[in-house]
Amino acid sequence: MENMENVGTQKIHPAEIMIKAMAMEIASDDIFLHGLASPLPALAMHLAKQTHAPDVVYLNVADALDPDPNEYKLCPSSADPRHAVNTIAIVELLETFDLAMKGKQLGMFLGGAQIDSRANTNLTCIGSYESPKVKLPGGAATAFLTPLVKKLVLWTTNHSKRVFVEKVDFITGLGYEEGKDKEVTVITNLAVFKAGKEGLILKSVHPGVTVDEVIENMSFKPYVEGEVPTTPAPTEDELELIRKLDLDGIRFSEFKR
Amino acid sequence: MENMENVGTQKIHPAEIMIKAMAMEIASDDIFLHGLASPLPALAMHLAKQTHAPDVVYLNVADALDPDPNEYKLCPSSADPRHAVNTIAIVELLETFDLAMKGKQLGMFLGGAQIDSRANTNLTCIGSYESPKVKLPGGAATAFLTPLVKKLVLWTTNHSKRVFVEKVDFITGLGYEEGKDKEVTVITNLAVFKAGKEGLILKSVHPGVTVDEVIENMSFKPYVEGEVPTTPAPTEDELELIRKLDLDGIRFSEFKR
Amino acid sequence: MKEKLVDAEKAVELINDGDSITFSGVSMVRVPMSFIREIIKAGKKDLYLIDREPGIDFDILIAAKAVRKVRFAMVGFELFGLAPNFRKAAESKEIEWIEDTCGAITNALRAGASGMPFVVVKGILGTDLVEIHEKEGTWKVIKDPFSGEEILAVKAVNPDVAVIHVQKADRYGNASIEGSRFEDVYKAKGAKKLIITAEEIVDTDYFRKYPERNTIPYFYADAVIHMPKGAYPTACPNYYPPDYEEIRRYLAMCREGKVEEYIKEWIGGR
Amino acid sequence: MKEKLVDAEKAVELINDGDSITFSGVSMVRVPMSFIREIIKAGKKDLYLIDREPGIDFDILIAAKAVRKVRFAMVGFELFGLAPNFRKAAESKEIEWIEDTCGAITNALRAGASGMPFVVVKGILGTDLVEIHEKEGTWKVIKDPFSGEEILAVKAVNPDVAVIHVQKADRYGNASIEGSRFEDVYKAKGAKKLIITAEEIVDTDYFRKYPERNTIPYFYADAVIHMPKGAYPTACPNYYPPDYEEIRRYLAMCREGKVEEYIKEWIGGR
Repeated sequence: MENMENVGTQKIHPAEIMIKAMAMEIASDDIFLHGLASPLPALAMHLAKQTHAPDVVYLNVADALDPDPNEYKLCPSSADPRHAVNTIAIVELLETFDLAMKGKQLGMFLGGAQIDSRANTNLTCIGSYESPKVKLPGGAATAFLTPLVKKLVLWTTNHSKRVFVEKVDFITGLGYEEGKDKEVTVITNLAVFKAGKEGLILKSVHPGVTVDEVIENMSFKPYVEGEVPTTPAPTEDELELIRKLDLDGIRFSEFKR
Repeated sequence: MENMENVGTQKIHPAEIMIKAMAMEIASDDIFLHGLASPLPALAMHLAKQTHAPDVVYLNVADALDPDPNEYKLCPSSADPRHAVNTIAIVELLETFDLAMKGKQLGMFLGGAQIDSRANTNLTCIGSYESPKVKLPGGAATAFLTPLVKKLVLWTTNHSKRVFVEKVDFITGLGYEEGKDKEVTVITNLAVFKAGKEGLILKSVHPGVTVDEVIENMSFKPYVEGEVPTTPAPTEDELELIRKLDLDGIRFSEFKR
Repeated sequence: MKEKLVDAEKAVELINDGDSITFSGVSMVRVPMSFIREIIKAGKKDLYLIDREPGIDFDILIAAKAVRKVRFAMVGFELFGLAPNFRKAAESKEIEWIEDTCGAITNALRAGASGMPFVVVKGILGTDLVEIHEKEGTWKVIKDPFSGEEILAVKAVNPDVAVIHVQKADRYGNASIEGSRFEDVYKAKGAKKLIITAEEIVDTDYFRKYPERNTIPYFYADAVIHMPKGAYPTACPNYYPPDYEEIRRYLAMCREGKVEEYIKEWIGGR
Repeated sequence: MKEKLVDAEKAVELINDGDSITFSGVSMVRVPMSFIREIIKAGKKDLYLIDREPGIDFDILIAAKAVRKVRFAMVGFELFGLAPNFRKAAESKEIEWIEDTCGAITNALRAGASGMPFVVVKGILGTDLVEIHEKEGTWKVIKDPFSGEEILAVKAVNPDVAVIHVQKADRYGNASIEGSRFEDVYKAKGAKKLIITAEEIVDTDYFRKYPERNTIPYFYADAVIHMPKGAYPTACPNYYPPDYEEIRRYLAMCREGKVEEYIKEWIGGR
């Protein structure tokens, strides 16, 4: 599953395809937040801000507004104080939540241990809540933010039948909600989807990945229409940016487990 | 009505008697707040803190915790930034209100344009709310704090039938509330009262003031039992403290109008 | 970050006739007086002013006939006396007014900043203000769903515009309030539009060096105006104290029936 | 101001078996680890731990059998994996647990700091957490008394004890959190008892010079303890980063079934 692409002389890792895909969800007028355990979103936010979305408001779980990309060093904990380097302001997570409650143009990256065809997510438990087979870490901000954000970007580095299930064991987070000003994107190590009335709509497959491979690794059928484009890979300059922010290669951690 | 007392070689003004009486309501375990237009309470809080109540938490409408008495200079506006001199912390008024809601040992000084026998106060309007004869400045924190504080100290520099009325035109603030952990004191330019089941209980008359004089200037009868003591005057040291904090004599302003 | 630095004439266009507005500061401290002068100059009308403990700002805007309604916990000049133009307009019903109490209006502004539709507040029950606000639709006595006890629900306040005077801001809207903050941070974050006036325009590096001093981050601001002495004659902590003599002069002229003359001079000159 | 500086053995007596406790920090940042060691040393039992996004603090206290119940929005070690002792105890029902969500638990703590009995929060409706908390009595779906819309009421959380690690404090309890504050200020102000642990004890003049840095004024504190490296192996901003190797070592020993050995060594040494 680890498809390495060549751009110029450099190999491209699926992590980097995902980072680019995440960055493309960010517009300059957005406010974006990333939480704990979020190396890919953190890099995507930096990438977007340094390329097509210079005015995006960058907020993170280290309570830092717009950390300095020239001094930033991606660390294993997303709350690491080094993620607040040269920040312009301390913005408590609660203040970001207040922005969500006020209906501001907030975007959020969230993971999902299980994701269903409506892009509902489960981060609470495998099995029942009362007697779980696996007690997962918990949904963090998922239950609160998923109904409030304008852009919800779900991601998983484990595109599989175990993650893409017919019905989540527990609804920790809400995905697609009809009639709501909320765009739901799902980005995996194989593909990019949008959530809609039809279910998960396959928007692109990563370089070297087939549509069949994407579908075979899901417990439900995504909606596929016509020719599915290839997810754009980062350019050489973009790769350089990503690598400078993450000299230790922490972006690959989620792929090693 | 301006009774000047001699202590040593210095004349004592009713303002100073009132400051001393106010200070005596403050205990070391209290948290005390003063609001706008409160020169006498401000001086009383300093006096208490420098004498019998060194640990009282001093909060004011300049959002300052424990301003430095050695640098303090009483100014016409109680929110003057000079009332925050060398403060230990900025404490927003809302934070003091939070302390009140949490049921902390908070004390507050409040004025009253009208005060009745239960120590209910009116700061809203003379006449009806809809068509007031006089629109008063408004109760400020009165409605919110009077039911919450543990010590309510009301003051007026105009002990008169106009202030002490049978029934206030508008209940801006609650005075005595049976069964509540709340001590209500009324300090005037003539006397000191406590509010109780019986109504206003005359506790002391200021030096040179007679009990008759106190009663004649009220529209209702206070409760008087036995010999009424004289309100203690500040000592020479206390006067010195007061004068150092208020070199411009702002404590007399309310008496001049 | 987007450029937000504009001149006052441009920023005042953000205000529409009929808007609800709140200003920074209390009484004679950090009130955005220079911007209020611009509001009067621009001939804004029918404003609904909302604040905890205002003074000259409310009074002079009322005198300038810019005001339809006021909401406040107290309006006055402390030891200098009542607010003459407010009082006259209220008693003669030239303006509408609703009296509030500090603990309710400040919590309503804080709730507004949090995006909460309402907030519950202790105290107040038993006073005559409850009936006034239940009629107005701003408060409601409800039952605590957990304890069953009666408590006051206060509807959040999100003014159309907040005008906040600060000591330091950058051209993008990062703003630092030094010393007493009152409810100004909540006002700024809860208002639909935010106008920052600042004693000094500093480089953004100032905030990178002292991020804790950034009390209102840039993304809240719609306009930043460089207004040295922008709170005068009220105080700006660390910059200047209130000019009590000027405030007394205003009051004296009001009492002599010369408030229009005062305003004319104030709008014209400096 | 009263002297509050005590040693850890004295301060830990403020905690009773069965108490609800919240700690400062999130994940691997500014968690009061040195004080947590004291809690384990003192053999405290049946604690009810409440936090937004805890990690090693919850996990090690659970391993040490000090815990009866936990409430959290997420417990884990981020990229290093699940919290092994929490997971085992939760799945085997050795402890009770209730999952929360960041926006509810942080607002519950903020409401606790404000003295409000409850607070209303948007979002959340439609998720399966609602039923869990309605059963627990911590949340309730109510009608907004003004708009009539459904909204979630969240009961305030006022823990029995908050233990907050800060960079600087004076002996009276004035405390300065530098950098990210998370919900620590609300935790401190809402808890029934407050224990401050500090990297440095500074003179009160520090706060007189920088009053804005006083994030938790003295009157909230019940005890102050000088604990340099008091957050280790988690980070303390401006002082030290997380020691990721030490945290991995903890996890490795847990996975090898040697957590008791780790705790023994930790309690004994330093």
